[in-house]
Amino acid sequence: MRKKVIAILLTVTMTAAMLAGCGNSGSSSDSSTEPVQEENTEEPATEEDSATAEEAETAESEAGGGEIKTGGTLRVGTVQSPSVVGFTPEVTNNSFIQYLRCAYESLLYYDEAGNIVGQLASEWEADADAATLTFKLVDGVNFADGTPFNAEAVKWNIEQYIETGRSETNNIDSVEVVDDSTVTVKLKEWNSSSLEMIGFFIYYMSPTTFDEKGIEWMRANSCGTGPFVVSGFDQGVSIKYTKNENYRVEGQPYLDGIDYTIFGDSTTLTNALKAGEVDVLTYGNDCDIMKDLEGITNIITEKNSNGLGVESVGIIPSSAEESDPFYDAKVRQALCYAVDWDQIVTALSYGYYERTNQWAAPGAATYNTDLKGYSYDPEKAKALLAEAGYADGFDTVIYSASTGFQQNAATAISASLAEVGINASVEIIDGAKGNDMMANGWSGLYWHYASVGPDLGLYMGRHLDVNGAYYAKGIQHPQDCLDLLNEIRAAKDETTKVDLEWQLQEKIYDEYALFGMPLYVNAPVHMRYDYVEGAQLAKVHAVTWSPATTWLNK
Amino acid sequence: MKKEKEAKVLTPAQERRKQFLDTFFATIPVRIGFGIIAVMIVCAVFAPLVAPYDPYTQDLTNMLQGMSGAHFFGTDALGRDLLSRIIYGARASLSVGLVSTLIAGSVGIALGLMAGYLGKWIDAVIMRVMDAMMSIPVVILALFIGSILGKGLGNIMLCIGIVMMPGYARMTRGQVLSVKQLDYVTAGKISGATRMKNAVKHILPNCIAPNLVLATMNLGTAILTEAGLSYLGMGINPPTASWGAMVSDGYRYLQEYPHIAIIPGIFIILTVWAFNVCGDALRDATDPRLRGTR
Amino acid sequence: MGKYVFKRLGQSLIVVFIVTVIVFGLMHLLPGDPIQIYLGDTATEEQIAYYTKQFGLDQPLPVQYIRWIGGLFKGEMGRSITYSIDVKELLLRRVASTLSVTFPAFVLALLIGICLGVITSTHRGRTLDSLLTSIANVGIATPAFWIGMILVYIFGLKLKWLPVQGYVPFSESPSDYIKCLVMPVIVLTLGHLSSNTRQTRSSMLEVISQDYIRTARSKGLSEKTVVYKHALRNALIPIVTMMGGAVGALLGGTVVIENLFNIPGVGALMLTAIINKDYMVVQNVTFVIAVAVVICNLLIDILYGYIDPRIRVE
Amino acid sequence: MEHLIEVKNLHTEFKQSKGILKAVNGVSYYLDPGEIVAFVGESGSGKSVTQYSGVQLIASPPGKITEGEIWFEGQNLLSYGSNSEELRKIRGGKIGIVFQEPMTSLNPVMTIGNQLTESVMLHLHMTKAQARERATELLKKVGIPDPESRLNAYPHQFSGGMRQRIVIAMALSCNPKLLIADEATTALDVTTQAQILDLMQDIVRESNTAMVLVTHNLSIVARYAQRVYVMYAGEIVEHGTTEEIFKNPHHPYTIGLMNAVPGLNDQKDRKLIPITGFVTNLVNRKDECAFMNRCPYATKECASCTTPQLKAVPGEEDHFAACHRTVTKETKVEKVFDVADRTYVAKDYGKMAETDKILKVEDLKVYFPVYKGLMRKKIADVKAVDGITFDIYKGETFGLVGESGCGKSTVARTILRLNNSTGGKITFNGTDITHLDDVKMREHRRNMSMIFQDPYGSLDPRQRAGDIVKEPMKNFKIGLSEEEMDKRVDELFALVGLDPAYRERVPHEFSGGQRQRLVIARAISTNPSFIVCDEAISALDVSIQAQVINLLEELQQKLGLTYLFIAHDLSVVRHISDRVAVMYLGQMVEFADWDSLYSNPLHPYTKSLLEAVPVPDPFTEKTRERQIVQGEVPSPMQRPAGCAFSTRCPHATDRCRTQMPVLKERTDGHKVACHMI
Repeated sequence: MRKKVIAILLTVTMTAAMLAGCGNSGSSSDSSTEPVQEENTEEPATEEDSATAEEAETAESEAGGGEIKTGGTLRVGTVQSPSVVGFTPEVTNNSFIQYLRCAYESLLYYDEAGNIVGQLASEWEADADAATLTFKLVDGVNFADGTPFNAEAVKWNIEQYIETGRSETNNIDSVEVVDDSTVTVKLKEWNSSSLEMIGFFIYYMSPTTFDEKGIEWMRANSCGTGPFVVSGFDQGVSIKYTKNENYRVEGQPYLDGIDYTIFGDSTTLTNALKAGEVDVLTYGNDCDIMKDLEGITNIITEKNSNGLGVESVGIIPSSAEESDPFYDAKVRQALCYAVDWDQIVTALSYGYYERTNQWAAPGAATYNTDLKGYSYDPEKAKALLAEAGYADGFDTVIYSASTGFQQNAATAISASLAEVGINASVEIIDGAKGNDMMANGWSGLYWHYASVGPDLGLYMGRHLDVNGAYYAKGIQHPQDCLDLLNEIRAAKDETTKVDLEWQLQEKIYDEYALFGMPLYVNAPVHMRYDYVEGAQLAKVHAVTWSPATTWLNK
Repeated sequence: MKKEKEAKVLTPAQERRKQFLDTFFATIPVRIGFGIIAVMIVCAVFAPLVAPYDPYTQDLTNMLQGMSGAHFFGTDALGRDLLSRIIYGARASLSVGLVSTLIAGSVGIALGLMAGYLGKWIDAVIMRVMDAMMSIPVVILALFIGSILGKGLGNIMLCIGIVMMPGYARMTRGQVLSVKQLDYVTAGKISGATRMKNAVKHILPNCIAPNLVLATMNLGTAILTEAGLSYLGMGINPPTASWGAMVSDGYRYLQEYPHIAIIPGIFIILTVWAFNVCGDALRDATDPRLRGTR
Repeated sequence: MGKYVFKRLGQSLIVVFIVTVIVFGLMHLLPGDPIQIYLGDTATEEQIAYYTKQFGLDQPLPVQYIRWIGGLFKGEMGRSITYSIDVKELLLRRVASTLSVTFPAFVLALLIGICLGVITSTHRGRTLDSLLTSIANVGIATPAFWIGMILVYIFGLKLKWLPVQGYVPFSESPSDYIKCLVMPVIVLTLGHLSSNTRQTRSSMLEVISQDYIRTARSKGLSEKTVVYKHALRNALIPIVTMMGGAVGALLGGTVVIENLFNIPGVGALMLTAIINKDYMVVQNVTFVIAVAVVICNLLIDILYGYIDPRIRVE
Repeated sequence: MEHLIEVKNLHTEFKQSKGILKAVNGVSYYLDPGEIVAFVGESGSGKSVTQYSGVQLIASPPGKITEGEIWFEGQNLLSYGSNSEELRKIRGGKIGIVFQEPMTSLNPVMTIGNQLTESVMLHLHMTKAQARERATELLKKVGIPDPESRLNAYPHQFSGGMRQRIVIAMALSCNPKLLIADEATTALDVTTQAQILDLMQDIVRESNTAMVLVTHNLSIVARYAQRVYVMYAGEIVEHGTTEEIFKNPHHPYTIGLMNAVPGLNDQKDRKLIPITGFVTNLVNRKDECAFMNRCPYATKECASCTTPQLKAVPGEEDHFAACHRTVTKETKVEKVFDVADRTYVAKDYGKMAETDKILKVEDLKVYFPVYKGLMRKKIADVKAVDGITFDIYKGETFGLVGESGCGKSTVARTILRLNNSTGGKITFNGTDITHLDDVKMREHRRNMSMIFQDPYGSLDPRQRAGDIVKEPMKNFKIGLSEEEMDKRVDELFALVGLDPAYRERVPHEFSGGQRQRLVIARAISTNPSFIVCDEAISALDVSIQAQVINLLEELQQKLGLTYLFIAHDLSVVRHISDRVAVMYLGQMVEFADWDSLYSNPLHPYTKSLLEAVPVPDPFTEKTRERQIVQGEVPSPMQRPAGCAFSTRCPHATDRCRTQMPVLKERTDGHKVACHMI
């Protein structure tokens, strides 16, 4: 069971790393236009925009049926084990945002449709030419220690992020306080996703408490503007929150407290949920958990629908070294023909995983519908192998985490590859080895995690660039693909950008099969009992929920 | 069992063997136990012939099937036949048990002999090292060594072997110390045997019996330790079938498909119980004091 | 008696020293660099160098060893890499839950084991003896996690009598504390109960065949007095020595139990530390467990010396 | 007149894997109050099982009392269950038992006070205080010095003799009517044995308790018993008063026993006539005379009849024998077992030259250091052997006698270089072997070998008999080829009276006597000139002992061997040795040829030893005036200052207590270490 945990940690850290990295501008110049969704960034968001965000939340919960009951403690079970809960700059892994949002809040947030709305900032203005971002703060907001949340505090917090070298803030040149409730951020160079990075991924601590109590205390406690305050943190065991009395919204949070229990073993976690010992289970995006909970009517699975924080998972061959059989594109294509991918994915995930044959997820704008893809054709695979000089096959390895699905899929894939002469032995690895291979390359087949998100060009860059952070050292970097990528980055308007992204995907998948065979879309999934209302798990963003509006209807 | 043998005179050696076997097979549990071990060995050695299906072929169409005519014990999460996997699992478990016991036995007995026979500071050093190894709990030491050597059948065998070594060393040392006092060892010295010959010819043969008993018991404990390691994720790499791995994989499906986890567990219990019972019987059969007073 | 205790104390110290050497040696054979693992893939060269230096892992091995031993004497155990707090504090938090599983299991396994052992030895050969002995044999052969799974399935999920997992400190709510520990203690006790029974039975049989038992019977004492007063008191001596071995086995057993029942104990800590290659935690936790076992064995030997007058009275 | 206890037709059987062992086969006997009756027989004769069946102390699963009645004070004991209230009142309350092995008869973890008061409180319903008082009184009665303080002591703080006294006190604690002493003194030294037996005789006579003496030693029977039951193979073969039995034995087995036992008062050249063969297997035994296969008087009729019953001996009331024929000592022997007659040629030591000496031991010292305290500094030396000087001539049998702890075995092991000597010189065949290293010593080992006491421990259980005897030849590579060696092994088997067909057997398939013959065969396989016999015959039954003694003597004459014969049984040493030395606490106190030592002992210790040893003749025993030496052998750690025997010697003067006497020669060759003479 222990290995189950490593696997989940592995997949989730991948997700988080992707997201965290998305704001990180690669070395290449970054003149891409704003991402598609932010149409309305030009005119200043009015006061009522941010207000609507709050009302939307409360309205939606009312509709949840019956009059809101306050009080009680929400019991949440999860496998994510943070080492720091309070000192926000050090919370790098995005799967820990679920903890941050209990005690802290960000300037901007999203609505259900995925559009950016205000939270601590009532208005914001992004000036591409001057490469500045100006935020108008909501007034009358205090930290948990009673001190006011003002521009000074925002400036101090952003500087903390810069100091710890966080990727989200390395594009910031300087931060100025215009007046008590207005802050302007000067960027080094304009990058459309910087707004999202600063607005969503920075969480604000109370400077006074930090100066008073110091960093050691702050790591294990919290003092923010969020609905709750950390009351007890036993790393690897439990995190306990209690109500923040002077929360800015009257009457909220409805709950008295939240008890996070950290599980070492995912089957024990699902058992705990089934036995009613936990009310909510976060990051259950493992088909085995979903299968386990199948048929239990009063447990509802929440999944993200607007594509934010979703990733696609596939099998990527190593193609960097000459000596590696997969160096030859024909062999990589043979790999794609040799296996009946549909059957494996649908069977082993009990139908929970949605198939995809390219980087983007189905339904997203960048999803190239007329991509040829590969059908199951072992004869063609053998022919391609013979052409490439591997008539009698070769030996290789499939590295896999130990989750039920990945381990079974790896075993199934190796069985089908054997029919075409590729004998691939399965080797189970732990999280540490996975990180190491992703960063420094590997030889053989390994699982490929690609963050889909809105801006495909930006995320694919993380892999395609010669010194990209993920998988770059394990694969080739064909020049024509790199040229296309730069065009995408420089594309002025949306339609040309999407068209270029389609061409890139055709070249990478149909022609080079550079990223091997993508298999399924893996979106973070959270489970809750029906009596847990207003939690909005993964509604707005795959990794967030709304602790303030959660209440227990029992 | 008791065919009427005509009273032909047996040679002394046959007589002794018959007497040994009578004492060994005296009670019913031992016969059952011996039967189980025999069956397991047959499964392990002739797995390909005995198993109805190939344990590794996956049939994704009928995954997680219950017990049925085609698949006696049903199928697992990848549609592989559980009965065949259990038969091949016997091969993995018995080989782990056997090889690790051989490793532990040979090194352990050698150390015990040296400690017992050469005595004084060699004895103190060896025994203290053995005490130290014994004070680190078996599971933790196995995890440690397992993560150094890495997973895989060979490494698991070596790892369990190292962990069980102190038991043999201690047992042999005690035995050597008591045998060393006996007159036939002094007689050996008087009739001209050198120290080495005395040790090998007189002392060692008389220390083997209790070690044999410990070895039989250890075959059982080795299988249990391997199962434990598989459960903790340190066991044998898939797709090799090992009972421990099958139980820990089956835990997730315990509610709807309990057979996947429960049946391999039962096989572990049967085999380990068989080894323990035979170990007890062996001790009674080789213990001269109890001979004949069943 | 004094000489005996002193000799045993000396031996224990040497054993502890050898344990430190074994643990330290094994530690540095573990593959993978923990710092690189902790910082993750985005770490730059300087960051890795900085942390390596901070944890003192760049020093030559003997220096690291001496600094570790030095630290031990002063009670510091260094900082955990993944948990970013002192190992000692981490351990203190986890010891309570491990003890609340192992101690009751140790006592239960011992008491029930001795009773069953005495019963089976006094009814040697009769049905009760063969029945209980075969149960004991099956008990030893059962893998702890297998029986644990089944108990969780039956009592946790199906009947919902007992919580499926978790550990609630006694201070918070005694009833939950007990409810959480029922199943883990049962599973841990079962394994050792059987080995205790077998050992008590064989040591009782050994004692009953001695001459002084025949003398006791010749004095006209009732069979009960002969067995419980004369035989059991002599049989206790080998049973006490057997208890030493049980301590190590129990602490080992917790690794499996705590993982299955999600109890935040020393065993679970040990397992995560080994997987994450957290040098400091693995090194110090193994050392603490080994020292605990050595101390228990020492106490048990002294108790053994106390019970046996042949040692107590020179 | 109502007997104290009457046993009628008692049958006790033991279920074994091969069949039913009839340990007691229809035994009837009676006892009157205040009477001392002896049950004599060799091991396996069922003499102990008979007594234990009375109080049902038999282990129930294998053993079972199938038939018979035991009337005791008007109640049949067999009608009660073994754990029943009534029988438990009798066991310990009315019948007390003293067992053979003092070292293991007391519970090691309970104080002797508790073990004593336990039965007193149970049977005499005394309070704890009264019981402790009674216990102190009992201990004083059995001769334990300052009993009050010793009540809280543990068994391991007492010597063997003291522990046996405690067991006796325990047995007598509830004023039993009957005391059973099962081989009570076999494990003790000669002087302690005499003290214990006299003690029991006085107590029994004083309290009018009946006593059963179960023993294999005819001399003890002669000295203490009034009536005798002789048992063989689970049956009583002869029963009568001690005088009648010794004067006119009527059963061949009794006669055979008498002939086989050496006595202090018999002639030197008296021939020990052993009872050849071995006890028949008692499992599934047939209904016939069990002694037939070993009986020199057996005739064809004996084979056809059933088991002989006890019938009265004509002319002597209540003297019964179970034999189809009326046989006496004078009756002609039917089968003569080829036992060569024995002539004794006294050795004339005057003429012996220096070269005839095979072994010279000069001032041999063996000290074992004793460490104490933290720094393990040496505080004292245990002087196991403290300055021994003697020579052994070729072809001689040199007897070495002394009680346990006197150092006789240490001398033997040091001569064979099995442990190192602290001082002195050992010359063997003219070369000084005191400090030879192992390799050089090995050449000399060819000419010396050893016979051990315990036949079961001296043979490697895993080796076949043939290989055991062959091993010395192989080790010393005496240049014989494989076939020659096998031929030699057959020769040796025949020489020691073993059937060569037994070569393939394993030691545990031989009886005690056969195993000792195998040990002898191994000892002489490289025809050494010097053999050390360390208590070689003391673990054997009397009849088998005689066989081994005769064998040793034959081999000595045939092969010209020299023996160093070590034993604590003075009569056997007298029979076999030419010269005898007596040792006490590591020193040689007296040394002379056998005749002058036994007929004219000079040293007080030798005198008290000879007086303590009973003689297998009731008449001489009655007339002998003897004085039992008091006290125990002091522990070697606290050696008395002057003469070691001064603490116990009746004639000890101040000079004895301060100055160590030196071995001085009195009459020719008779040396003694004592100031008084």
